[in-house]
Amino acid sequence: MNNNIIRPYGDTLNDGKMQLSFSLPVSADAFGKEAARMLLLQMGFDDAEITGMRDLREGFTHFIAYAVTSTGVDTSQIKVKVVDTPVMDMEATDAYISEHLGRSITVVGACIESDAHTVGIDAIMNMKGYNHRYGLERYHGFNAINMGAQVPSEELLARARAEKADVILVSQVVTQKNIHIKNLTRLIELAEAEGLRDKMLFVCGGPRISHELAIELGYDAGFGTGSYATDVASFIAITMSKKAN
Amino acid sequence: MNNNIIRPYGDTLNDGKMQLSFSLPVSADAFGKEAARMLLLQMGFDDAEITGMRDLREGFTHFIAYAVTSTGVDTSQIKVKVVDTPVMDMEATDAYISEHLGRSITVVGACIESDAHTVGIDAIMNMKGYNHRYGLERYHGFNAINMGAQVPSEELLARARAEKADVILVSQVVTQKNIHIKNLTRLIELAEAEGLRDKMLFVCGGPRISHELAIELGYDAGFGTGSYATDVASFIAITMSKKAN
Amino acid sequence: MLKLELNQDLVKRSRIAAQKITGDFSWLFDGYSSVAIERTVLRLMGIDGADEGGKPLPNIVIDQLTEHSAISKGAAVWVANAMHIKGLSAQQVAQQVASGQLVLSELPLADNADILAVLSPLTDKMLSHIKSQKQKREELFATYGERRKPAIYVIVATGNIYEDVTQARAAAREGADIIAVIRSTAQSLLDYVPYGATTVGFGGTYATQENFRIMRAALDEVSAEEKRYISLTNYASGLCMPEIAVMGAIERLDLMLNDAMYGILFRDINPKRTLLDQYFARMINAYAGIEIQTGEDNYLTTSDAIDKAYTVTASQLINESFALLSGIKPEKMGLGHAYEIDPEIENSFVYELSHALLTKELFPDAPVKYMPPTKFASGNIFKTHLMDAMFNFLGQLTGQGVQLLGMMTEAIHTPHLADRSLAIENAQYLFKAVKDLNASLCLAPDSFVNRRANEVLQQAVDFLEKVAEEGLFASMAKGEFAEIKRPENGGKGLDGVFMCDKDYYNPFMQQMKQELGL
Amino acid sequence: MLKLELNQDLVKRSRIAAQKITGDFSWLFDGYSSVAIERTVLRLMGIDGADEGGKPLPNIVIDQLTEHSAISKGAAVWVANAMHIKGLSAQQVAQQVASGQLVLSELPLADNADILAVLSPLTDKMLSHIKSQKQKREELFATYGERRKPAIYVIVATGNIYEDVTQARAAAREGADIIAVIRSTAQSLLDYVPYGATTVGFGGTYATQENFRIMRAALDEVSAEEKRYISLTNYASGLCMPEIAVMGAIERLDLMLNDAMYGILFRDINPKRTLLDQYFARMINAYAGIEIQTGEDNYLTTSDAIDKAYTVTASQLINESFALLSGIKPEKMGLGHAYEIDPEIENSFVYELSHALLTKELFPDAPVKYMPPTKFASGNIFKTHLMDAMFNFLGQLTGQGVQLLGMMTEAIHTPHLADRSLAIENAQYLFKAVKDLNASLCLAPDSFVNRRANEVLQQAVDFLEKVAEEGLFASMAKGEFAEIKRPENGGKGLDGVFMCDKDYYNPFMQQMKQELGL
Ligand code: B12
Ligand code: B12
Ligand SMILES: Cc1ncc(COP(=O)(O)O)c(C=O)c1O
Ligand SMILES: Cc1ncc(COP(=O)(O)O)c(C=O)c1O
Repeated sequence: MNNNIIRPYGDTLNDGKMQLSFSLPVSADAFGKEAARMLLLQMGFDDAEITGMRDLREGFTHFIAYAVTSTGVDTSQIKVKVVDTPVMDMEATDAYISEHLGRSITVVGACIESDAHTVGIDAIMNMKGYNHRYGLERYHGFNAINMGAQVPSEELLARARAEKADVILVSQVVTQKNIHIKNLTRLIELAEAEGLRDKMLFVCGGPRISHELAIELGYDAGFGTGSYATDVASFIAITMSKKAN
Repeated sequence: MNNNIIRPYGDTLNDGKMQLSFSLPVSADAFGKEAARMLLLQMGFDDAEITGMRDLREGFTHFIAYAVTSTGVDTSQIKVKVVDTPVMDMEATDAYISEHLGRSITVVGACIESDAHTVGIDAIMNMKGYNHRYGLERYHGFNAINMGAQVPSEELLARARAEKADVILVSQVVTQKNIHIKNLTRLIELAEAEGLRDKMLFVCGGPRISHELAIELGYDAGFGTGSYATDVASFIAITMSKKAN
Repeated sequence: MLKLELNQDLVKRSRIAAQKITGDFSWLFDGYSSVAIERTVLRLMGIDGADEGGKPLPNIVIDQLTEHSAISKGAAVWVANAMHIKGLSAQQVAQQVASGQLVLSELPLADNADILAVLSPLTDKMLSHIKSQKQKREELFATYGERRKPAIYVIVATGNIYEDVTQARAAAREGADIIAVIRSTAQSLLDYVPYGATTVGFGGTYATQENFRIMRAALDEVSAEEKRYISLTNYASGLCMPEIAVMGAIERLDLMLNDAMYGILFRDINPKRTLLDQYFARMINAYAGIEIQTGEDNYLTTSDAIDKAYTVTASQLINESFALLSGIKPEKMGLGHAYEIDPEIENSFVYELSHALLTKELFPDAPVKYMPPTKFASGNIFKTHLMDAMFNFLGQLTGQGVQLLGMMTEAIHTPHLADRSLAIENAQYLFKAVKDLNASLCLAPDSFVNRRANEVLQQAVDFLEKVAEEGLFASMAKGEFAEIKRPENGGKGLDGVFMCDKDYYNPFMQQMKQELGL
Repeated sequence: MLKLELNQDLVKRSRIAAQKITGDFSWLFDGYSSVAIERTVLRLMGIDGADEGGKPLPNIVIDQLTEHSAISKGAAVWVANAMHIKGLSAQQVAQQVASGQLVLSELPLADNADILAVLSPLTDKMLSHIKSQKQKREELFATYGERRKPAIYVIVATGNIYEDVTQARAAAREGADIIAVIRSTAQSLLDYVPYGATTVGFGGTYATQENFRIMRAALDEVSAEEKRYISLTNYASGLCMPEIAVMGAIERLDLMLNDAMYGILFRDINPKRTLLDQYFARMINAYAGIEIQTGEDNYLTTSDAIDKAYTVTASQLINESFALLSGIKPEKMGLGHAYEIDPEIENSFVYELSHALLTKELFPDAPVKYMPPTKFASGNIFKTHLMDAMFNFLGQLTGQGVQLLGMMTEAIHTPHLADRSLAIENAQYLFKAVKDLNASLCLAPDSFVNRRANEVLQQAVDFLEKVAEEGLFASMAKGEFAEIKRPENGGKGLDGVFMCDKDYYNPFMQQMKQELGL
């Protein structure tokens, strides 16, 4: 057996135990329970046990189950795309910028389109920051312009152009029906059409954004849950310096 | 599309949404998260989102995820084996027995082998019963002998033979490492060896027992969570009468 | 019984300050109207529908009057005038305006008496429909029994009204008392009410009259089957506050999210527009017997729930005072409060007990609208489920009016069917487990809970007295509310506010005021 | 502060009745011994190991003495005699017995003084080892700080001691204070202690000295890294009560599940055997500074937690009284109580608050062992998680000593790694959230909580007084405990009880009694 293959763990290594819950349009009885069990077996689970069954009414039933998967993941095959610039604190980043760039970096940020969840981008940009890390506004090395909520992509790009921005920061929190993907894609396409894409760094963030997804969508970086201004500022400072030199 | 195919339901019919949680022997970081996501993708899920990640220490991490399955179940293919005798109340069962059999039925019950969980079988057999349904001891039509906990299979069969029992009731609650399967199988094999199998009804029960499993193991019926004496008594009365006639 | 000893002097001062703040606005309420108010009047007269491009007839009519600088007499007069002259129904008049056949202000104005003769029966007709809806609701509650307390309130938010119906019916059967149909993102900012049924919305369906009707019918059916009256709620908020209120009154919604200042602070809608609109919207709610619910939770989703606890209290007092001016009785004021304390701090439950008791005791008759943890909900559904349990515990213990159930997937997606069901199970278990706990308890002398409540009240009073002195608009302009600056003449929708002519006439407002004793 | 007003007269009567019940047994404690006690003596003398068939040397030696009707002098005398005569160590003597080379009772008995000269240093050696383990524990607590209250207690139950170690280490790092290694089904009924490490058990690993050692070493490592002393516990219960107690004392276990009546009622072990064994087992625990934990939860897993609440109180009082006779201090008496109330009944939490306060106040110094909901745990893990939260809430609110965390998968399987982690998260959140809630509260005058506690106490007193009058054995024979009849001479293990000769000698019991001041 390949030593790198790992499987879920309940109480014995690689026992494959997983917990599931889901609803089906079936009745809450032996028939429904069997349907739920069959579904799990068809999905490839072994030893599927329906431990809970709750009548949701209107023809639906909720099932709680434990089952065993024989699928394993080969850890040697996992490639994670992560922002791999080292993280510096505010003072270090400011020092780095003045040393390597010798000028301040202009950043324009917004929650685009219908999204009004500003807490995330504020956490990165606003003076007061988040969890004891100040935001970009407090850095000497940054000129931070936060356009706030529900900014149309066109307006964001126009402002970035006007301010001669070095970086654009976009936040997307609402993800229902993958609206964040649509919005982020549209912004990049507009930027390309306007010839702005290569003049600036494009950085996005939000609870369902990963660096990997960001790269896929054509951004330079993506920041998810639990990111801090320090992460973003370090990334920008280092990436800009590399580009400049 | 086959109208009988159903899939899990989140908030749109057949959207395939499922909730999962599981642990992996990986670190609680971007690498571990990606391993968890890959596992789900390899299992055939789409849109796998790791929403929660908890460091379990000692090299393990717990993941909470939502994902989409495209597997569907064809409800027209589902066959449930259920005890299908109608359920009568105590008075009706007693009347039925005296009418159709004209004698009382002797039942010997026990929690076999290492299992000491008597509450389940007591619920079925003891005078006071369970949830406002009296147990078999209170029926006129039954002569109920409850041998209690941790009864070796041999002793149960010996007693059944001695009492000229019509029915054997077995309870199995502990299921770790499938010990219930082993115990139930052994009992039936002993009964066959002793030529008792066809002289009596063999009925088993417990929270992880289904009628289907019971049949598979060679029993006449199986009763799971939430069974009552009324279910068991009706099944026995009707099945015995049919056999007798 | 758990009972705070609130400093009664502070309680008095808080109310005096709030009254001073809201009492300052008779110049606005008596001298101004808005396009939203006029569209509301048209709807009350029976105008509904939209043109082919989807533009609602009420908007078309009001836009014409605005264009012709005729709006300051009020839309009722012009439409009644046209009806009188042309012998048409209000709807027909609107259709002719829409088709370009008719310019209202070009018709000669008839005698006052003739116009009144048209308006009077129209007013009676619609107001008696609204009254009959109110009566129907009261009858149904009388037949099926009162709402439980706290009532179980859950949201549906699929973005498709028909899918919403499935989810709402299931929830009602499982024990929900109130169904809130979440509306599509940022409807607040639309200066019209969309027309028809919604099947594709983001994070919700639009508040439209058709959606209201579809859901009301579904819930009436379930009510009859379950022998429990299932209430329906939506948002009368944003640039169409009174219009949506009227749609709700017509379709027998039972509660309405309706905050006096939400639009200003959280949607950057012009302050004058907002206050004016809320004045009439609330009058409609009062008249229709609809319970309003205010949005104090919004202060805590962005700010710290302990540091800024007083902003909730202050807002509640202002909301109460504005509501009284519109004729809303305390029993219909669902003032807002939210359980948004960081679960990582020590004694989070104890702080929240204090805050919840404060709200309850400052507003003993209000069916307080108690909001669940959202900010600290995380992708760990098991933990979130526990936080929701603590919230349900406190809702029952402190006797809140309406419990907006938290969902364990709050940080992940709008609720799936099973999420909502588990939330109901959570509430039902907790409500039952601690049912009469309050009766066995009292507060220890000089308890932290009591001290904390008085501290928050003191901060609220200090804040309100400062605002009372400066004036509400000035304070908002300085950013003293929710840390956002909102100048009196900034924000969206100011151009929809106009000063009324001496002969401005709004028959509905007049009649309602009279009946409400205002 | 939440404080009951218990009827002090009832409190006094309850203790008098319990003392009468347990005081009746000096004939047994002073005049009898058992094979388990004698095997314990051998272990204390340093005998360990098993023959090739797995039969432990202590059993082999005692069986030989029993066979030769020599046991009534006590095993110590015979083994010391052989050591003296043959110049062997105790272990060598046992090995010779095992190999059939030596029949102890065939050797001529040496002078008392010679035998004492052998036993005295042996006694000192082992008792000072046990004392040094006690001291080490005390030092570690002094260095790392006291255990939190309630302490976080979790079980590991994989059936494989090495897998248990992984799970225990993880739990300790996440915040567990006490690790309980659940033992394989029905070890109670084995009249010997298995030897060596367990890798295949059902529902747990055997309580063996090797398993104790492996786990203690693992936890000592984690303790040092986490700078928190992680306690270890197992079961000193069943037919080997004192033997396991001694193994625990030697390997520095910190708590032991050890109930005076569990074996009789729930395992059908002979009453005399059980009481006798528990007397010595507890003396060892007392001497080793090990906290005992009693099994009152067992009354509620089968009977109704409200109707039979008094059986818990009665058992606690009897357990306390027996423990005092063995020299256990109240601070080391983890009397048991369990949250087993049906979640479907109204005010389940309020009832439980009352019961939990009753336990706490009747035994203010006891580190009460508080058991989670198990009976009403179901395959719905989300609901079970909530019930566990209510349990954790009450544990903190009423200041219980040890919180045996409930697992959301209680009704499904022995805990998976993540189940345990979520249970710890649950407890940590609740403990923090309601940390100082108690200080803010008091009981309302004439509260239900207070009335209910006194009602339970009254029922317990009535019951105990009846038992005191009838005698404990007579009551058990009549089925008055746990609704099961247990005749004095019925049950397993009676043949292992014997009357002592006048010259019976147990050097360890004598020395411990002296040091414990008994
Ligand atoms: C607070 C909140 C609100 C507030 C927002 C206030 C404000 N000014 O932001 C209010 C009440 C207004 C609101 C309204 C709505 N909300 Co809301 N809201 C939330 C809530 C509770 C918390 C979000 C939050 O502030 N998180 C804290 C911040 C710090 O975390 P974050 O956003 O992830 O940001 C971090 C990272 O992601 C990253 N990051 C984020 N952005 C960026 C950008 C860059 C450039 C970088 C580098 C990093 C970065 O760094 C941040 C710091 O670590 C969530 C539920 C939850 N608990 O998550 C729902 C939630 C996000 N809301 C939701 C919805 C549906 C709505 C509404 C549409 C509901 C409605 N129909 O009315 C409305 C409309 C809002 C709109 N138009 O977008 C849904 C979204 C569902 C989905 N997945 O699509 C959620 C998940 C709730 C739910 N379960 O239904 N909401
Ligand atoms: C009560 C209980 C005990 C009590 C048992 C008291 C007694 N006299 O029965 C005590 C404390 C002694 C106990 C001990 C142990 N228990 Co236990 N116990 C439970 C508990 C909490 C409840 C079981 C119960 O009574 N259910 C209520 C009854 C009414 O339901 P039921 O058994 O399903 O019976 C119904 C149906 O199944 C059916 N039925 C059952 N039997 C039969 C038979 C027939 C013929 C028919 C027709 C129907 C029928 O009808 C009944 C009525 O509807 C469960 C956890 C849980 N909440 O389920 C753990 C549980 C069963 N125990 C468990 C374990 C591991 C043990 C121990 C081994 C632990 C240990 N190492 O010490 C010991 C050893 C016991 C042994 N030798 O078997 C595990 C089993 C894990 C597994 N799946 O393998 C569980 C699931 C807990 C856990 N999560 O670890 N336990
Ligand atoms: C008072 C009030 N109105 C309206 C809304 C939401 O509607 P919109 O997104 O249209 O502003 C909220 C949401 O929190 C609210 O609290
Ligand atoms: C006091 C006591 N001893 C022992 C046990 C379990 O061990 P066994 O299965 O060996 O009786 C329990 C279980 O509940 C108990 O409470």
